[in-house]
Amino acid sequence: MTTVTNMATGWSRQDIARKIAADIPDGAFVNLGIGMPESVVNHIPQGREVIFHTENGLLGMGPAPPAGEEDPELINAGKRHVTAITGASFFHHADSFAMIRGGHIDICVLGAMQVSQTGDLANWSMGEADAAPAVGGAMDLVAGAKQIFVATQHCTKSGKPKLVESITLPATGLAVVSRVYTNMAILDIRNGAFELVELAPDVDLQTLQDNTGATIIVPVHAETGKAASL
Amino acid sequence: MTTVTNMATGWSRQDIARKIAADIPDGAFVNLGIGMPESVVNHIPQGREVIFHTENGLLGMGPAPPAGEEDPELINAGKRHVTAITGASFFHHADSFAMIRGGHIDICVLGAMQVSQTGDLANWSMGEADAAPAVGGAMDLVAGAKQIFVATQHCTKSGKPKLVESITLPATGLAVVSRVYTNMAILDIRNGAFELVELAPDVDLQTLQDNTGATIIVPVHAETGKAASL
Amino acid sequence: MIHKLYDSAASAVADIFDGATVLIGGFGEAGSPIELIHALIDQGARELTVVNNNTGSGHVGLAALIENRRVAKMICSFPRTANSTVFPDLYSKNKIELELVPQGTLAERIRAGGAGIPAFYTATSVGTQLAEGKEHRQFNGREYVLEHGLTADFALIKCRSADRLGNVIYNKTARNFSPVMATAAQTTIVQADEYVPEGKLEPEAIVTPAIYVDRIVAVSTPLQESELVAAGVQYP
Amino acid sequence: MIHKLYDSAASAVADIFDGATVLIGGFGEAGSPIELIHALIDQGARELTVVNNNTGSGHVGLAALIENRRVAKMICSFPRTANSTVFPDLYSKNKIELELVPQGTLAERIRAGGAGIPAFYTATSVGTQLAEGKEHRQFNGREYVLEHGLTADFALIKCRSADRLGNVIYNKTARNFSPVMATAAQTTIVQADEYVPEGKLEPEAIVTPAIYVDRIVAVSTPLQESELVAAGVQYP
Repeated sequence: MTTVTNMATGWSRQDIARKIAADIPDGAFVNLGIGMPESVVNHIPQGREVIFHTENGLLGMGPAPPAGEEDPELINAGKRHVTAITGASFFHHADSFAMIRGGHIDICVLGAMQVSQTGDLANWSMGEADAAPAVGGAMDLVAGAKQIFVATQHCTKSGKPKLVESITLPATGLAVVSRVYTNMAILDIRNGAFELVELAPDVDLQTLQDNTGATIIVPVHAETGKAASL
Repeated sequence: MTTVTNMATGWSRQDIARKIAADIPDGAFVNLGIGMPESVVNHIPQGREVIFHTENGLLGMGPAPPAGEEDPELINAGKRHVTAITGASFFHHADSFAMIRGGHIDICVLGAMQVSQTGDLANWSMGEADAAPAVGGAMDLVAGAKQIFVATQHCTKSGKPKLVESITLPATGLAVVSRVYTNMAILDIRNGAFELVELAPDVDLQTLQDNTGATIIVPVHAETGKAASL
Repeated sequence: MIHKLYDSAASAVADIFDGATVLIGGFGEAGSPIELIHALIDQGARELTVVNNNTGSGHVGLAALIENRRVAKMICSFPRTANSTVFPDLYSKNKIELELVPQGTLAERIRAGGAGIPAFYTATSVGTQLAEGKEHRQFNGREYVLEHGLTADFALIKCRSADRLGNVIYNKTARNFSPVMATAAQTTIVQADEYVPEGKLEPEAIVTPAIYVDRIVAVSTPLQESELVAAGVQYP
Repeated sequence: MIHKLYDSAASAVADIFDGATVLIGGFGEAGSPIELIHALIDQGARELTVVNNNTGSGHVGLAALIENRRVAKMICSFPRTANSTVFPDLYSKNKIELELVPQGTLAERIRAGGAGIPAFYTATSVGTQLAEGKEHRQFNGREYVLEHGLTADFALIKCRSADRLGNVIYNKTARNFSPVMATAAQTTIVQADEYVPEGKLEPEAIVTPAIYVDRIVAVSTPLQESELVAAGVQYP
């Protein structure tokens, strides 16, 4: 953990969104968290049909409307203006979270402050005593969606690892994350460890390990690009 | 309890329905049980607007359709063909029973096998061991509606009292009935006793008491018609 | 591309297995998916647990499924209705199991199952035989019983219209249990009076969103149970 | 004759009392009944407990109700949104109470309150600070927490159309919490973009049936919160 790596290292935010989108199967029902996950909607491969759910009561969320066509009563969970695709449906909040809590959402992509090697997620509170805490739907999503993907920069703005042995910030849920997409790598949470799936092209394993607060397992099949040797 | 009274004694079924209808206030939301209660719908006084709920998913149930205009997908809880009034709404079973369980139905009118002086109701099972028991929505209705009215013949077909000190048949609910309408009288359940509200014109108090399995209280304000003295 | 349309009721129910729990929509004949039930009879799965408000009528549909001895257990609120003799006969001979559930509790248990709620408290049935053996608890001085969410392997449902994505609307009181059942099954199979392209159904008026529907069979002129019963039809 | 139409927002909210619990619909500005909230500010009731997903924006609507010190306690899932400074400031000074509830648990607690369910179990928040002190219980090997139904004295709701009987439909994602809130209040007060005769709304598409609505106020061109915030408006 000696090298502080520039946040620009490896994949861009759009690259990460593209990597996530590529892993979402045809016909999946997907919820996208606020922030980096939101851009996944723009990268679904041609010919693949993915239906986006937003927890404020819309199944079949489409992209942002053209400027001037915003409808203040058609927004997503991040309160941004969106559109509804042909075949969309509207429903109330209890029905919307019944979809989530009942295990009907195939994949939810969330941002993270910290992820542990056992899949614990912290993404709702910095633990500051006097700031009003805010949780939104994150705890419902991690408890209910079939699979939780995390999309995040590999390190904090000050260069600290977000992927750690144990989270130190307040938990959103325990053992809930199955895969993490960062600017440096894609990692599965498996058997209580971060297991490398794919390394960003200009990142080597040592740099990845140095910027991670837990030991990374490298299975033989991992796509480690040009700089595979640790 | 010496006199066995003919079931034709006192009010007719239509008289009973009319008496109940007269007690339903303007604007009330009302659920009618299967059997005698169903005819209440035909006796709402002119100018009074009462909205009928049927637990299979319709608020704004209207009367039976003319012959030949029955719709097999528009029925009531008794599976009889009905109509929908202007301003009706359809919803699913869980939403329908949320209306009931949540205390939103003002009055529910049910039939009875037995009613106790403390308001216990038995109307779902004769307690026979080999017959398949059937409960329907009765237990939900007695637990949820704001007020339970009972509409019943005063005695069973064999002349036994249905109004008793304690029910001997399996309970539908305990302390749930507030008022009983029979061919012989209207009685409130109050302070653990049947309290006379109105006596049918050709029934005297002694006959009423003889056909009732519990002591009847006669308050000074009761409408006891011509034969008021006990 | 999402494609949920099956070419026949037979292919849509082909993988229902022996011992499966099957939610069947309908309140009496209103909303009963009779073509799917008949396909299930043809298919032959046995030892089923079936959840429906009733037990069918005459010798067609659900009553025929029971009569053909495919059902080990019924979970329902009212197993005796007009022209229903099949279930009562088997029950009196101790040849079929019954779990009797108050109608509203049944609907709410299915809704809870679909919504990821393992258990909830209700005042319904307190003080009755149907609450015996159940956990009781007071909230704000009133007594309640604990009831458990109900989920299933399959749901068989009839609707008015289904679109390509799986959005569904119903017809009048034929809606009844079907929307909650659609949420509570691993695999929800819908027979639709009409199959329509997406966009045909008003987004504000969709009752069952596409996420809950796995398979669609178009049955444009469904059999009417009461007519079959009146005609004395016996299936198969 | 059923008549639920009030001639003004002021008359519709006149009896909201000090210390009342008030459910306020809306998710951000979408579905926020801003005219009813402003009437409530004018009316003057204090020490309110308010339930809303957020805490308002700028210095109008819910934020203005809070800024005018009418709210003793907020029950919500996300008290910090864009342009929301009023609540965070009061909170940091310990001048307002907060009950933070996960968004889905909040919606389900309100739905339970309206449906007569005093408590239910959910997996949401297990293993987190928000589950501390709550009853835990396992079902089928998974851990859940007990959550309680939430009811209120009043609900303030915005909708697209309301008919004379009180049937209501909403507009797109402005629906959000309003349908469940309408079920959970002693008195539900609706502001409608349009008031229509009964029969105008399609019976299959009504979202909130008439039984849940007590009072209607027609507000044909409601204020738009984001426009007021952008213009720096402060209410009153």
